[in-house]
Amino acid sequence: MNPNETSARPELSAVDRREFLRLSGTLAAAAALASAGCQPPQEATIPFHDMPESLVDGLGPARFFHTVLDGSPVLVKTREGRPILLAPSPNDGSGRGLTLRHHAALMDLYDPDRARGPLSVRRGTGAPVASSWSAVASDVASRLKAAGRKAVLLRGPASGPALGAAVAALSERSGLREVVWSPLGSDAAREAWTRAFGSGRVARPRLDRADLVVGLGSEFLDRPGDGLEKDFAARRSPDPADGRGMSRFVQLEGRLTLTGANADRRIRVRDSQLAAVAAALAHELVVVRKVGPLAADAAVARALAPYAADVVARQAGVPASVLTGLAAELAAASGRAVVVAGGSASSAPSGPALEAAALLLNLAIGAFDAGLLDRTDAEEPYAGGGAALAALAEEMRAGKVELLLVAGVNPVYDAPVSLNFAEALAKIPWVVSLNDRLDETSLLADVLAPASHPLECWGDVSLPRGFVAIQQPVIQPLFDTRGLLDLLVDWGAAVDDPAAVAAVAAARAALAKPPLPASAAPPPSPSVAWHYLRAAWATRLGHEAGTPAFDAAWNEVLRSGSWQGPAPAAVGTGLAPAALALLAGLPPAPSGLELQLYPPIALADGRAGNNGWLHELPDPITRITWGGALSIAPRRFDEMKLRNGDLVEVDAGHAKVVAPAYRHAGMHDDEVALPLGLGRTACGAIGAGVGPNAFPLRLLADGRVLAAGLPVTIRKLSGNEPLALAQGSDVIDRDRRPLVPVTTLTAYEKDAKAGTEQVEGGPSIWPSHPYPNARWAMAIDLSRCNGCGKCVIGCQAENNVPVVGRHGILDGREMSWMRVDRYYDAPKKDGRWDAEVWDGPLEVVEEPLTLFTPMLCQHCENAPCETVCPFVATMHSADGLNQQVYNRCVGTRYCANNCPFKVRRFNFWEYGKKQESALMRALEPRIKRNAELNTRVPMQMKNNPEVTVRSRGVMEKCSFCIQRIRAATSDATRGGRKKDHYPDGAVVPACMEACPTGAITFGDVNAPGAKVAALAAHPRAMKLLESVGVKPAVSYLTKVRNDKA
Amino acid sequence: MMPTSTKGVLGHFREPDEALAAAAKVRDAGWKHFDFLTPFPIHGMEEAMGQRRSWIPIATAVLAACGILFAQGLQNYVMVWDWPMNFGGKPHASWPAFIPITFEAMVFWAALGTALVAIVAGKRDTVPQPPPMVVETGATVDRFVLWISATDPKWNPAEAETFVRSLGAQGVRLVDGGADA
Amino acid sequence: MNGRRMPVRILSLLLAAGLAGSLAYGLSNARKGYEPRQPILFRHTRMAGVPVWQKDAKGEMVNVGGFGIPCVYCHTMAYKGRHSTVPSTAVCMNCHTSVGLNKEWVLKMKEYWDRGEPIPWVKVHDLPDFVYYDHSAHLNAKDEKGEPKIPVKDAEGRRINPCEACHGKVEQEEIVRVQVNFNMQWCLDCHRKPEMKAPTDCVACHR
Amino acid sequence: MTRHDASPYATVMGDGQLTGRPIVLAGAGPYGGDLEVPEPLVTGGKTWADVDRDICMHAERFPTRRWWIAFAVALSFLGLLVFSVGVLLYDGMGILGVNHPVGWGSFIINFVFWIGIGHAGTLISAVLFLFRQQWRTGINRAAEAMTLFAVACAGIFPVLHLGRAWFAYWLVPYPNARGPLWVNFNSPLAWDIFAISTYGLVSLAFWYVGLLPDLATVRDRATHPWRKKLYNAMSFGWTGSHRMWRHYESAYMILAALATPLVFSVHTIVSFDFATSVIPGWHTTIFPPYFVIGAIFSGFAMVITLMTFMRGYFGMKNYITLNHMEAMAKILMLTGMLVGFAYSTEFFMAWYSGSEWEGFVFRNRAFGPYGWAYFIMFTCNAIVPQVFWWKKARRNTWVLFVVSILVNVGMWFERYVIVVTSLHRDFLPSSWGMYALTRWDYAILLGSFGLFFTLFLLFVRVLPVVAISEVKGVMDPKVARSAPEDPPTAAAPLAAQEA
Repeated sequence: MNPNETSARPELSAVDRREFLRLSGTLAAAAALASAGCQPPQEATIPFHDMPESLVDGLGPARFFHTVLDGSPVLVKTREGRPILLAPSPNDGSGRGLTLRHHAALMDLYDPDRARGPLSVRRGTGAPVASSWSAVASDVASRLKAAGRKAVLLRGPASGPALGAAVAALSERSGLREVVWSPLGSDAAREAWTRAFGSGRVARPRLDRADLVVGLGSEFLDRPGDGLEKDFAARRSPDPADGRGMSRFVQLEGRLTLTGANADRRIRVRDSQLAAVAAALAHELVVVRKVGPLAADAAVARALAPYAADVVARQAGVPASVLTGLAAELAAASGRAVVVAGGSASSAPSGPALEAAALLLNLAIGAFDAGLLDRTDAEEPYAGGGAALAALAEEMRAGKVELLLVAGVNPVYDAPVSLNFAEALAKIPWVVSLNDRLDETSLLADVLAPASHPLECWGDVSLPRGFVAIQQPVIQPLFDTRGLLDLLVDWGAAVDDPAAVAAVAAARAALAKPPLPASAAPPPSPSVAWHYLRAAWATRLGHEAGTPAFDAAWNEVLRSGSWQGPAPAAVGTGLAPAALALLAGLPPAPSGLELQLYPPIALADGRAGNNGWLHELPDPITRITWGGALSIAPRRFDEMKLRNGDLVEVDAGHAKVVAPAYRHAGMHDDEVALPLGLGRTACGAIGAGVGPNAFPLRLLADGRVLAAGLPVTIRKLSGNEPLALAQGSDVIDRDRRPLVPVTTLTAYEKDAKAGTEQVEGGPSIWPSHPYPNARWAMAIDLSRCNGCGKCVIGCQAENNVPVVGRHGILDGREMSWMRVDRYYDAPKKDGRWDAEVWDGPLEVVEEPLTLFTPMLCQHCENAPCETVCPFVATMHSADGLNQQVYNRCVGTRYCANNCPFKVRRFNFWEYGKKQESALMRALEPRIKRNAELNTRVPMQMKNNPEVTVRSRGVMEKCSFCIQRIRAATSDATRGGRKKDHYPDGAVVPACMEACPTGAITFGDVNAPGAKVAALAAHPRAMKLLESVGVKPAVSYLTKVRNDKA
Repeated sequence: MMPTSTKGVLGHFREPDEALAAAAKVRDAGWKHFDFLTPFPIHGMEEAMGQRRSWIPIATAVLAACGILFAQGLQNYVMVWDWPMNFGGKPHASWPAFIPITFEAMVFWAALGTALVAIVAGKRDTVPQPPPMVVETGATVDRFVLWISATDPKWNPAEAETFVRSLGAQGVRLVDGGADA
Repeated sequence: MNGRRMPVRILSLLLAAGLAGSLAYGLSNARKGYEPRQPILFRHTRMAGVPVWQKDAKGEMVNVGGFGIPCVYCHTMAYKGRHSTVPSTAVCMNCHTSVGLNKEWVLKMKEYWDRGEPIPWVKVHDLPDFVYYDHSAHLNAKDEKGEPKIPVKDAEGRRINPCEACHGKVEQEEIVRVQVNFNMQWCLDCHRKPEMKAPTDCVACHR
Repeated sequence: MTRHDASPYATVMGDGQLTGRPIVLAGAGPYGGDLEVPEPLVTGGKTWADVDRDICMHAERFPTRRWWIAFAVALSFLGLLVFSVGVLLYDGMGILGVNHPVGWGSFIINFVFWIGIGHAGTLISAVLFLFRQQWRTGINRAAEAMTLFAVACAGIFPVLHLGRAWFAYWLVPYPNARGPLWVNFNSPLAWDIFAISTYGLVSLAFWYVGLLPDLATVRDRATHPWRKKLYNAMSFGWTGSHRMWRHYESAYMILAALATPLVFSVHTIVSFDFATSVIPGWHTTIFPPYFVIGAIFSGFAMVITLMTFMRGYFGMKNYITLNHMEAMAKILMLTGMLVGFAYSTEFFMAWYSGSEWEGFVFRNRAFGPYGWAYFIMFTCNAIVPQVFWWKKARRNTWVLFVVSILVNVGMWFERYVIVVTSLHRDFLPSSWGMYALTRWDYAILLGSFGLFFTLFLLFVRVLPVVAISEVKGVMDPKVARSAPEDPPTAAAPLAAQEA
């Protein structure tokens, strides 16, 4: 070794004992300190005091109940005695359907802004003061007796036999008069059918039997409560195997509605001209082609004379050839076609004429005889009651009313401005509001006696086809409220109506007795309405109340959801000449612009104005959330050099409204439209002040409330209120972006794979993972999907998805796991569309071809989100699911960026817990609003305990309702069944459950004979973005448009 | 080696070329325990002082290999052996994904290892008795200092001093142990 | 500072760091040994313990051990649902309307019963909220031969209580305490046994 | 006459006399022709002792008023950063501008911006060392320090942009009691952790190894015993012994050899954060070289900014001469043209690939709603540096300063354009959305500059800003040598004996 490089070796004993102890001592102390600090929090586990017998059978914690809400039977899923999800009732025979308000009803039930108990409002002179039920009930009882004829009950249209009987008894005993007011009543149809057949009952169009449906401004998909969307969807499948082939739907309308968007052919006609056009069609059929039984009737010919096709063509701006062509099509399909009206256009001045013309057309093409208009299945549509309300307002002004009971209506908000209802209210000595909160009308009342939410109290409802359903409570009343029936029966007893007196006595007796130990018979409920109902139903069920036979029958009605009564009498056949008179005096169409006021699909009449889910659901057509806009035709919009959100003043003469402008595709150039149900001022913290209130613009003319065909002028104001649009671009150029499989029926019949062409994905260099056992997949049939959005709300309710509010949508922080994309299809063009196709050129949006695509996590097999998550928070499960583990996610958000479908949602804010610090709320006002929308008691009672409520900083997405998949696995384990394959229906995700038309099919694609496997293999099936090579698990079946005239 | 209080002799030069020539002379004269303290490295000084090239590169190669093994070992253990999962349909051992970290670990171990080894080697590989720290050699400013340690087998204080002076060094002085240390 | 002691000091620091790391690893579930005070001193030894017959001072045969009541008598939903449920006071009253009327804790329990209040038990075995454990899936899990995966018989074929696998021998402890560190590692050790064929997908427990 | 005799360096006293062209000595060539001698890298006839005094002066005296003003401004921005981060961690990502679909925003832009700037420092020290570019000695210490501080600034953003930043430690594959649950090594973010930490530590090692001799110099100049003890400990008792220089040289060479590929690999991995995705506009193979050139480009711009700042504010004109600045200007122009070439290549490939997604992304990037950002990026990066074709511009300090600022603005917007335009419009038109920075985004962006300049000013205050030993190595011994101590004795200077 070179002496220059000597090296000395360290002695290991250099570190003495004392130093080693000092070092290790400090480390041990640190570790001990760390462990002591993090003891888990002490939690209580509180059992039952006395477990009710019915809970012991261990069918799983969720309990299901049938009840009825807003006139439609509903299946309610409850956990620990509180409802957490509403779904369509599986065995409902009445043909009713659920609206979006049904699916979102939990937000109304658990609404923190509901009145917590009776209040004496003192007409807004001072702050409302709490009072007690005993004071309120007795006071009203005494005033009832005193007022006699001068007492009026103003209530909404929905009622049932028991409620009707109670009110009848009251009015008979105390002279109380009843006035029914419905802001969305359809009087035109009633008037036309009453004149034609003597009874106001309208027969139900059987869209499932019709080969051709012609809509005259019809909105049966926009108002799904009637249940027609299920029938319509039954005939939209192009596969012959599914029944009698695909129906064809032609719609004539002024505004692009959800119904019109699903039409195979759409003709733009102004609302006021629609009646004339319908009459022209009738003229063409009856007078010119002599089709149908009416051809020989001279009176009909005389009534239709002025509506020759060419005359109306010039007047309405619709080419005569279109009218004659459509008439020819109707003639060819007579006996197999039906004409449907009853949309917003029917609330125009020419509404009754339109309905009469539709009636004539149906008679001409023999729709009644062919059973396409079911004579036995006819219902009386809600009466508008415009005349009755006007009369009441006069009486109130004249001082003839001493006591007014308001139940479930809000005339101060939604009555036409000409009635000036608020001023009339001031003239009544005593006003009692039974609404559920201090809304616009209750603020001007003396006493607010809040009625319970329908899910909290007893009652019954008469349904179509002779069905009657019992409305049973699925939760104890959250606040100090009483059921409407309870109140009426109490007051009935006060005016000693024998049935009411008996019910009250029985209820008081039930309270006195000690609670019985759990036994088979239902314990007597302290609710007066329960006893009254059982007495009323005793006659109906044919057993004596209280006998075991009656109890069994009563329980069976509660279990099955409804009771089948005798079918109502058929509607008459002979056409009375009075209907023809409607066609005579057709009011002239307004020369300039006309306004249509329509009930938006989610909020309808605005009763659910404080419902976060409904405000946040993007309108299926306009995609606007949190507010409404004045829809203007694209051509007029561009001529006025407007931009979305520019403020425009709508002047209808008797009232003015300022609203942001919206470029509404498919709108007739001379028509503008405003949604109703918005602009609530006193509905609660969530919905107050959202959107313009269009109700005052409505006119009252000869007893009917006119909401369409109103002459208006619009004027651009300065300023812009940005629209909270939930969608980036509206137009899609399917040549370059084949993202929606669409084709026509003729193309489909030639080539079953038509419409699914896209750029092929290359081969994968990696071998794919094996999925030997169950593998979950979904198929969505775009022909059946009509874009209603119920799946979106069903998913939000099941998976505790927070509400982000208007600021959330504008900031691009929407949280809904599912969205229904609405595209306008840019037609094929020889030279390709260049860049500005995304701005919606006129030739695309004037006559739009609308496409709907429910978009959710595709659970791709080669998921790009899984490769980029560094924290192992998302990966693929053995059964083909893209797992998202909330407690492992740290929030890099790379997975959301890398998802080609952009379906991942990030919790930018803390939606689960309220943040206390006032300083931070001052720095960021959005935090206060988030808390207002999500974390106020009792809103969180709606949460599903089987799904984690995510904290901030965590990514979330559709999990294919993993909680239901795991529940099915546990059931299989408990049942000892093998878990390698699951039969169809073992797992039904919330979206599939909510979908009214069965467009969504989910299941184990590896199971033998699985429906989803058949659909995925169907030539119509297409998986999106094949060129990106992600291999999604969701396949979309082509939307087929029936172009066979 | 007789115990003497003097530790060695110091002398400095003003230019690097002078220092190079002097180093050759000292090496040829047979001195072993000598060292040159310079403000900056002088090219060719190793041969002039009779030392071999530095062994650091070999250490670097070994460290680089360790880095590669560590990275591949870690990644394959985690992704293939301990808990293989299905990330985006890729095989468990998607080797292209392992390359970046393998390269980074190789650079990490090689670079930091080399720096540590260089410092430790530099500290251990000194002349048996380096000039006492408090002696103001000026080597870090502008002088090229020659230091011959008393531990050298040929050590004779007078002879060493005259030899260094004969090389033309400036400021030549004997450095005693206690006194003016 | 003499250069030789530097490497040794680094060595001892590394050793100490390793010690701290393993300590933290072991203590990662601070739940083990958690023994909260319950509102009523319910002794599983007395209720579910093995009977022990002895002569008392007066020569009568007295059972000083337990009554051998099976777990599912009180924890009814263990085989039926996700939660094994703590019994309602009514279950206690099944016997205590007529038995043990002089015992202090029985009287305390009856106070709750008379006041109509449920007994506020303190949760002992408590997995984090983001873990969705399912008792019935574990207790009903059968392998291909139909034998329950959680052993009900020990090596010699004597019946053992399947609940022991996770909760330990509760009937031999005066006060219920957590005898297993319920961390993910412990669950996975069982799930990963090949013969178990148990899911190791994340959504099996987290959703 | 040999090279050293009539030293031309003695005559060049300052920037004014520097021409940027070598000095021509007529007839001094080996065969009687002209001899071209490169202009001195240190002007002002400095000796080695002068070098020590000039450079260590800032570390030894109480800081000047100018320094305090600069430090106060930097500290205030740092305070803004700390406050904004406090609000961010309390309230959550909601206060920033990121949304669906643009999940990444200003934080990732800042991260790539700062890590890009960081790369030039190491590159200057490593690549120019390997290329024997001696002019690097004036600027390499400050540039490496800039690297460390830029990496420090870059390092905070990957943690801050996490939704639950307090679980960031899960990214390190440490043994745990969850199975154990490790890390997904398919993800580029997992590579990032290794890349950024390796890059930070290797740059630190490279910088510290270079600093050892200078710390010894400062120690020897120190008067206060504690200061002497501190700097002695920091320099591991560096004596300048050539046995130590031997290993030092070898280690420095190896570190330079490793740092060069490290620079390229780290920014390649940072570009993999985008390139391994399926997003059109990100998923292109040009990203690694494109990002590395961008990094060198923005790094040199920041070095020029700092050097003009150092020359003027700290009087380092003699050590960082105009020739240094001109050399950097040339590199800036070269990389500027390369970046411009990369932009045009991207457009060509978008057209050539025929893929609808790519074609749309680039048309939308240039003419869509974020066209303004693309315009700023293109002009600042590709057009502004072309001013350096003129020598007057390359040697004008103000032009250099303004161009370097514009280039860094351009590079920030390049990352803005890359991140935002590809996310805001991709496959499904329904999920398109817009992105804008909020006040907290701006606060934290400015705050990161505060952090950078605070660290840099502290570095200037505490440590020698120019590599003293390396500068001495490139000075002409004839000019720089120390005064003779002994009177010229009989032993004439060596040269005489030789002859």
